[in-house]
Amino acid sequence: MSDQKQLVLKREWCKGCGICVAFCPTKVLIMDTDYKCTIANIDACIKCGLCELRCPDYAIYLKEAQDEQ
Amino acid sequence: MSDQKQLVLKREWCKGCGICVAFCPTKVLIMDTDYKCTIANIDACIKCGLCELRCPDYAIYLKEAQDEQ
Amino acid sequence: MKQLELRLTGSGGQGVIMLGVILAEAAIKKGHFAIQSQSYGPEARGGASKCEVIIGSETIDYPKVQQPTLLLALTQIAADKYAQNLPQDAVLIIDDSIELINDPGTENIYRLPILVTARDVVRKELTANIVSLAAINQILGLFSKEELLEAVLQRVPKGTEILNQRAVEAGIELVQNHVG
Amino acid sequence: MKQLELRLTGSGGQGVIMLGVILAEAAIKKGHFAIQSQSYGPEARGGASKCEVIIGSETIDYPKVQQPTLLLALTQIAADKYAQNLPQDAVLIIDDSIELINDPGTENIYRLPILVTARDVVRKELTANIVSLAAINQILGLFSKEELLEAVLQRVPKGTEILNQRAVEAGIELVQNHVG
Amino acid sequence: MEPSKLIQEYFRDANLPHIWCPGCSHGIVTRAITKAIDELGMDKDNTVIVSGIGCSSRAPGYMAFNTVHTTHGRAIAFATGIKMSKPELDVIVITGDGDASAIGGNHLIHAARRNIDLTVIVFNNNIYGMTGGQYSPTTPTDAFGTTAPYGNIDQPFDILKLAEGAGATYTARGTAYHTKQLISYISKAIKHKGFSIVDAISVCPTYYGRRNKSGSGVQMMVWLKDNYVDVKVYDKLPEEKRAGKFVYGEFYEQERPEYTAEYQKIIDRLRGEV
Amino acid sequence: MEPSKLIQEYFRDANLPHIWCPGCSHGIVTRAITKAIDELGMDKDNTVIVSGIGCSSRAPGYMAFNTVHTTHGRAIAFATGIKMSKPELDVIVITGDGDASAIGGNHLIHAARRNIDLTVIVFNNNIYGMTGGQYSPTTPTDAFGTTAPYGNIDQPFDILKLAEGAGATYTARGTAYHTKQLISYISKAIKHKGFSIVDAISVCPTYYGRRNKSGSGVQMMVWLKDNYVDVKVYDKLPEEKRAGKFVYGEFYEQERPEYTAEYQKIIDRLRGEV
Amino acid sequence: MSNKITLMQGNEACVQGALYAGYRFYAGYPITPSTEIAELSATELPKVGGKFIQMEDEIGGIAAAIGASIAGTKSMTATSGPGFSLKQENIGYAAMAQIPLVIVNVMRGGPSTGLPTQSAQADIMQAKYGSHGDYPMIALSPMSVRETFDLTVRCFNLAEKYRTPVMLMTDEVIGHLRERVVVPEPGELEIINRTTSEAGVLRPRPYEKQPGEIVPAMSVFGDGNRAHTTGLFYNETGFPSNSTDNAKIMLERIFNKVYDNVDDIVQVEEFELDDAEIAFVTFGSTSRVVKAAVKALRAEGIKAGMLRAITIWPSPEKQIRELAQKVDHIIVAEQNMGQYVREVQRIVEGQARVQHYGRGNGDLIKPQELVALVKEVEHGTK
Amino acid sequence: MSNKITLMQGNEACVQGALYAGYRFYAGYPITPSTEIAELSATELPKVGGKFIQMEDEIGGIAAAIGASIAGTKSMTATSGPGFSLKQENIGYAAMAQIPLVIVNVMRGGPSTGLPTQSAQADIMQAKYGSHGDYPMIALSPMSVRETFDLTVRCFNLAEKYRTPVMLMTDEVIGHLRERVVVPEPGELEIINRTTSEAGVLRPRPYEKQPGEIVPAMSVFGDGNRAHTTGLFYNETGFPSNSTDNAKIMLERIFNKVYDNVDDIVQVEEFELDDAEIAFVTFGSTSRVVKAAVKALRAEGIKAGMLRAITIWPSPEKQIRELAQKVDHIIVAEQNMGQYVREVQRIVEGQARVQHYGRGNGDLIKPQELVALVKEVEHGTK
Ligand SMILES: Cc1ncc(C[n+]2csc(CCOP(=O)(O)OP(=O)(O)O)c2C)c(N)n1
Ligand SMILES: Cc1ncc(C[n+]2csc(CCOP(=O)(O)OP(=O)(O)O)c2C)c(N)n1
Ligand code: SF4
Ligand code: SF4
Ligand code: SF4
Ligand code: SF4
Ligand code: SF4
Ligand code: SF4
Ligand SMILES: [Mg+2]
Ligand SMILES: [Mg+2]
Repeated sequence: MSDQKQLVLKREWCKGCGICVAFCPTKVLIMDTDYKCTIANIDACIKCGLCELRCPDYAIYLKEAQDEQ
Repeated sequence: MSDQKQLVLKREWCKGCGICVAFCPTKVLIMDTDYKCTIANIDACIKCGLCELRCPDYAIYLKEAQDEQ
Repeated sequence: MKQLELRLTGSGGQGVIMLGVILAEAAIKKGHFAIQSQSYGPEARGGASKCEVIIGSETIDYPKVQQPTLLLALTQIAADKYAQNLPQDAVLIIDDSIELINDPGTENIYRLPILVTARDVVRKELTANIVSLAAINQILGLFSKEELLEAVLQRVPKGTEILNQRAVEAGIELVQNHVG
Repeated sequence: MKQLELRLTGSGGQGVIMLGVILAEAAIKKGHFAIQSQSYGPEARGGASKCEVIIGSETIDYPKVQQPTLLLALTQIAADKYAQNLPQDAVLIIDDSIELINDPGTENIYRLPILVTARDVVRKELTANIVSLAAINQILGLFSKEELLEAVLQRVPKGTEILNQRAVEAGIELVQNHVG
Repeated sequence: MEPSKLIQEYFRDANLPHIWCPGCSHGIVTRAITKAIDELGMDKDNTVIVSGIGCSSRAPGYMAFNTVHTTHGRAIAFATGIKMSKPELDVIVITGDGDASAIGGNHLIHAARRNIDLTVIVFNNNIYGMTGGQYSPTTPTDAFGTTAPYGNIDQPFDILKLAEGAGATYTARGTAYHTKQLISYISKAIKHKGFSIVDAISVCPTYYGRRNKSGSGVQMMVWLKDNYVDVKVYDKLPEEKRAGKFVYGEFYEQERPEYTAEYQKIIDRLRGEV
Repeated sequence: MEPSKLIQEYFRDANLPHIWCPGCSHGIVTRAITKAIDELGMDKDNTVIVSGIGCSSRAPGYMAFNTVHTTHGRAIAFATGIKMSKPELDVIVITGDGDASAIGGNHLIHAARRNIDLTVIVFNNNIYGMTGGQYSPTTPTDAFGTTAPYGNIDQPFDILKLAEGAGATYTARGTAYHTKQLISYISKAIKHKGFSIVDAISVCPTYYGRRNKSGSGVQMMVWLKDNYVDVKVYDKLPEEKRAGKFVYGEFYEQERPEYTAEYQKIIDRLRGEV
Repeated sequence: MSNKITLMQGNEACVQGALYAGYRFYAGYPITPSTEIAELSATELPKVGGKFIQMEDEIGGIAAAIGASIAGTKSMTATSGPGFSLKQENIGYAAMAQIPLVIVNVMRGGPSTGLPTQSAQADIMQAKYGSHGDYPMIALSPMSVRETFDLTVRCFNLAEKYRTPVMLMTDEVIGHLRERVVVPEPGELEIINRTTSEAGVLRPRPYEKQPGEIVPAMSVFGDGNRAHTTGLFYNETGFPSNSTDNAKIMLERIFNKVYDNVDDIVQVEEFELDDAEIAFVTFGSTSRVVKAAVKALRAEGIKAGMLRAITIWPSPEKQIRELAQKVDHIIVAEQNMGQYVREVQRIVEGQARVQHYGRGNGDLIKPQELVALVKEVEHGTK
Repeated sequence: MSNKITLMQGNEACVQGALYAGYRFYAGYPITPSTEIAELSATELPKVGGKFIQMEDEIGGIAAAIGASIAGTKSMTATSGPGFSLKQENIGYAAMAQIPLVIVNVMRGGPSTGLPTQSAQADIMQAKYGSHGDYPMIALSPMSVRETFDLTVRCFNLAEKYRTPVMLMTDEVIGHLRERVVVPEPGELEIINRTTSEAGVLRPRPYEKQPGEIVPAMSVFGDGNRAHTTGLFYNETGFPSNSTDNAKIMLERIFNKVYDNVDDIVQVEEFELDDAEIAFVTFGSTSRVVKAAVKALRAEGIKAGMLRAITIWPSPEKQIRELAQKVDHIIVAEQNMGQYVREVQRIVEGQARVQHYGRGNGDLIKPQELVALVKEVEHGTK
């Protein structure tokens, strides 16, 4: 299932707090020079959803495959 | 000591609730026909002070002997 | 009908307010205009309680009694406070336990044993208001006995009908026996 | 002295209010009249922050900037909001990261690398306000460098004196190096 | 006939007899407070009595101290200002169940939280007496009030649990019947440094009694006698004997920094620094 | 880029991004509420979100339910009226530590006492965020606030103890860091019939963080992670390991007659009698 | 069908009127002399499926009442002086958020705890100005028990029609007076209910007035409208706006819905004004005193008359201005130290002499006092 | 000694003025835009042995402040709109019980939560009428930071002198403005302290005015005076009285102590009025706008002037009446929908045209608007 999920960053909503970066268990995310979140290492993503759970700004989330249709 | 005390009724303050009468351990007090407290049996008084303690209107109390001076 | 202004006074628990309400209701039933008001106050607690009724054939504007047609006083405190400066022709009804310390201003005085009657004749102290009611009606001739009874029974608690009927009878008698 | 009206804008944490306060204090020290005000608002949270300073030789009546002598904008959002309809001769200072999307109304524009200078030259981003202050002073010629420094040092936290001195120098240089 | 020495000393006897109804136990509790004060040998000039509005809150008018009759529910807040401004004063709050726990509930819990050295005596008659018998936050479930004509569906506060949950450091309950114990709790509460509260169970024969067919003042006092047990006794009672019983006694006592003393430390620190 | 399904479904995304500061965890808690609602499969049309005033109380404006932004401290009282008038609605109150326990303290304890079926989520950041960082009733002793420049001398409320002392029938605490647990507590609180409260520990990096040198939002979240332990774990910890620890978890749960249901019984009784 | 005639108390008439108007929710906190309104509501509401709740204080009372109204139920709260002061913040909320609500103030002697069992009319200016900021207020004041009934119905009607809080400003005299009342039959008085949004429709701009609407239709909780309510300045979406331009529009809206409709809202009674040479302006219970005085004066051939403000806010400006053209002297009789007189003075702009008569000590003015006063005025001594 | 000159914020000046006046107790609850007054008080009071307490709400704030004043400490509480509404009940208490107290309202955009960070002057009528019942109110309004300092001192002086609550009605513009201030030296401004009862003396009639007293001396807690304070009507003993005769006397006393001393209390500024043909009446921050406008008009030869109410309550009736004799047209400029204008209209009694200019949306009036308005008036278009 979780393979079907896709990590999405809605960058315009990101306020650059760094929470997702700090708590991503597999260091998928980094802060870029604009102080916003960037997906740096998607392959490491285990689709745990912790970033979505704790992003205060709803700027990062896992999209279900069926959402795509 | 307690012999020196004197039971005093300040009748004009008595509102006739009957509390002193009800809880006097030795039945010293009665309600009269005007629905006010009356000292009916002073000899039975053991100067326990319960009437004073519970009279809501401060109408009955034990006066110390030295108060008399 | 000239406007009647009644002031009914006593102490907190004596039911003078109920008395006034019954009077006003009887008057309305008869097609009159009537209003009733009372004095509220923490001092009503234990102190004097006052109820006013005004009855007339037209709308009643000013809501307070100014020139009492009748004053009822059931307690000494109430009498001390209200039984003075009454209009010359006012009816003054006082319980016979009361001593008038002020000049009431009227000589039309009914000194009636209302409280004793309630206690000893009707055998229920709380009916002093109904005894008074009947006496007032008897003196002022406002309602027929039936009208009065109807108004009383509409207000008093169920189960007390006979008691209150007795109180009405007793009140009537008090006035009939009264020697002015 | 003609009344000077300065509007200083940026984002919440950039210290434009402190900038305004220091300017106003320097002016007062010099015997001028000066007032400072700022826009409050929940929207200041994250959004644009605005500080206004008016300096003159007489009492200042109207407390808000109407015809800015100078506008400083440190962020894009601030520039978008305030860098328009300026008086023809107004000074406009913007950080060089900003793109002007509106017609500012003036051509007297200083596009200065303030933020980068604070970060890379002074090595403390938070000094952008002091860099700006020095630049403003350099352009308007309000105070001597000593006067300015005195005003700055009176306000900044202890231990940051040297840092802020560097910021002042950097700000002056920015203008000196500026090619209009 | 002159009144007793206690009354002469601690009451404004020119204002007596008081306004309370026959059989109202507010008078008993008021006397209990002065008795505790007398036993503690407190200075009247340094004692402040603050009340809100209600039958109970009429008490200060009769008491020969520095007295303040404030607005409904605000006694504790006024008292907080008095105590802050002059911590050397002993400040006692007299309040009703409505005054303290309905409209005044917020001030109660916050004063408890701060542990400011006030002594609050709640004249708890489980009803709004002064306004004629509406149910209060301490009216038992199913009891009647003029605004609970079909029986009260509210669950009552245990004022002491509430105060404890908020941070009070001394809590006790006495009753108008168990007067001696009441006096001793009040005495301990006054001595306690910090926020103390005594839930003083009082009876209102006029409104609570009449509506709930609890009878006269005497009958209500008998009810207190029969239904309240000392918490120490209660704790030892077998489960089946506890049913329907109410408890009086001391419930909670703790030492914690007192508010005005903590504030004084700030002042001293700042002044030391100068 | 479109927002997530959850956001699209339960948020008024036209009003997003929200007003909260970078790193403010109010956004995390708000999402947690919608997540619980989603998991419970609740009907948006039958769900009401009521708030007072504060940063936290801005949440309803972003949430796609029946929403009411009331006056400071009064959310629970408004919610009481809403629930009484339409008991079939699910009413959730979003409030801050100041809104709920300072100015709103009285409504909180009385709603708890009545056991009315409201779910109160306190966004507890231990500070008045909206007005710029004054200490609140949950600010720890010795912490700084703009009105506690020398360190706070107040002792903080444990909001759950307070609510329990007042009569609440479900209490739990979660944190913005322990988000999954928080969601499950909110979910249980909503399902609970009666007054439920969740103390949701949130962080305010802008005011609390800055004043108390607690660092950024990330650092404050790390602090939550390191210092909060599950009450079940805590209870098993040896005394020395408990020091300085804070607890999250479920604290109290009880069945008691619910207020609007009890009221309905009166109506039914009266109507039956007619 | 013949109407029922009964002896009814003022406070009772308020409750009966409210029930007649479809009232289904009461929240409040007891206070003399308004308490009977709570007590009777507690008794009567559940009989009709309505709800009563005694809140922890007056603030909770009005808050819960507003909440119930937002959810869709006709609500009322009643109080007296001190409680009225406490409710002020949320009165402003209801005005701002445009929530229908009836607030009853049975006035008593003040300031502060004052004389709780005496009557007064000293909260008249507070009714209009008691909350912070600019907002319009509608307030009615009855002079009799029957009128208490009628005006309570009218309060509900105006509240619903204009989406705004409306006050019934009565006093201890009327609240506690028992009087002969001819009870209106169902259908006899008009009942207005709020216009509500279509069920199931999520409006993007729920505060946008649709053609023909006096105020935008209200959303109903549970009906699928899911709107937002706030006490911040909001725009037509219902969401907060910091724009001062929007604030200007909004303020004008909440003012205009009242002031554009003064003719609908303002109600007065004119008594013996046709040929009057001296006139009283008054309201509420004092009107009874004035009426008695006017009758007495007329009996003596003195041409006195009375203009009674039934709607006290917005004030009957037009009627008072006309009156000032007609008479030389206006006496504003009220049970206070001089409140409504200031409004009358303002309106009259010197076109007639305006004088206050009254006091705030709880002692009802007597007709003879007014008769004597008029005679003094006639003789030029006052 | 030369005075210190500094850049000071309005809210800071309030605190500094209060400290100058001997203020030693603050209790309140934070609210924008008044919060700096609390914050600075928290910082400064303990330095001088005073106390600050943040209460649970605004009601607790004013209650604690009154309590401290009763006990003998000069006290202040500050707030804005919503909090001002909540304090109303206890403002009436302080007036009734005759307790000195300074209440600061830094006005913001309303009604309700409104526009919390914008400025307004829409609580002006509420200052006078916000609490129930009849009571007099003294309220001052500063137009600058230095004047905030001075008027705060004056508020304390008036409060102590007349044993009454006094309000400082400032607003967000002045409260948050930083301005050049010449700080008064100690001794430069007059400080008035309450007259207190002799220590150790139990007065049987503590509310009986002694010869030469404006108000009866206050008792001090701990000094052996042991008096009683209540919000009920009380007689000279301080104990409650139900007598309406007594209530009349008492009400007159609390009114007369203010109204018999209007000349002492009322303070105005006249600017360019000598030969003015058109005049503004204004107060507080709007005065700065008006002043700028008057200067601009004068520069164009138009004879405009300004009467500024520094004391807004009691209103400067005499000065306004005189003004109405002098000019044909009065424009009342205020940041609201029309409040003080009603008071001016009332006083003017048609002797001059009175017009309102302002709005309540938080958007400061600009001098040009007033200039344009005057020109229109001059040309007869308005
Ligand atoms: C603000 C305000 N609300 C309501 C009242 C009316 N009121 C006076 S006392 C009281 C309740 C008193 O109950 P309690 O505190 O239990 O005292 P008791 O009379 O029972 O001793 C109420 C509701 C008031 N005076 N002020
Ligand atoms: C009656 C009233 N008093 C004060 C305020 C000012 N005020 C607004 S929000 C707030 C405190 C908010 O703190 P909290 O509830 O903890 O929410 P947070 O902002 O921290 O999320 C205060 C004091 C107000 N709006 N209304
Ligand atoms: S889903 Fe988990 S692993 Fe993937 S980026 Fe988010 S936190 Fe990291
Ligand atoms: S948590 Fe959200 S707002 Fe914060 S950095 Fe990550 S994506 Fe951006
Ligand atoms: S002192 Fe004791 S024994 Fe004597 S009368 Fe009183 S209660 Fe009875
Ligand atoms: S207890 Fe007191 S008031 Fe009651 S009957 Fe005895 S003496 Fe009288
Ligand atoms: S009403 Fe009740 S509480 Fe009040 S005095 Fe009477 S008995 Fe006591
Ligand atoms: S001020 Fe604090 S609580 Fe408010 S949005 Fe910012 S971080 Fe969050
Ligand atoms: Mg009680
Ligand atoms: Mg908070």
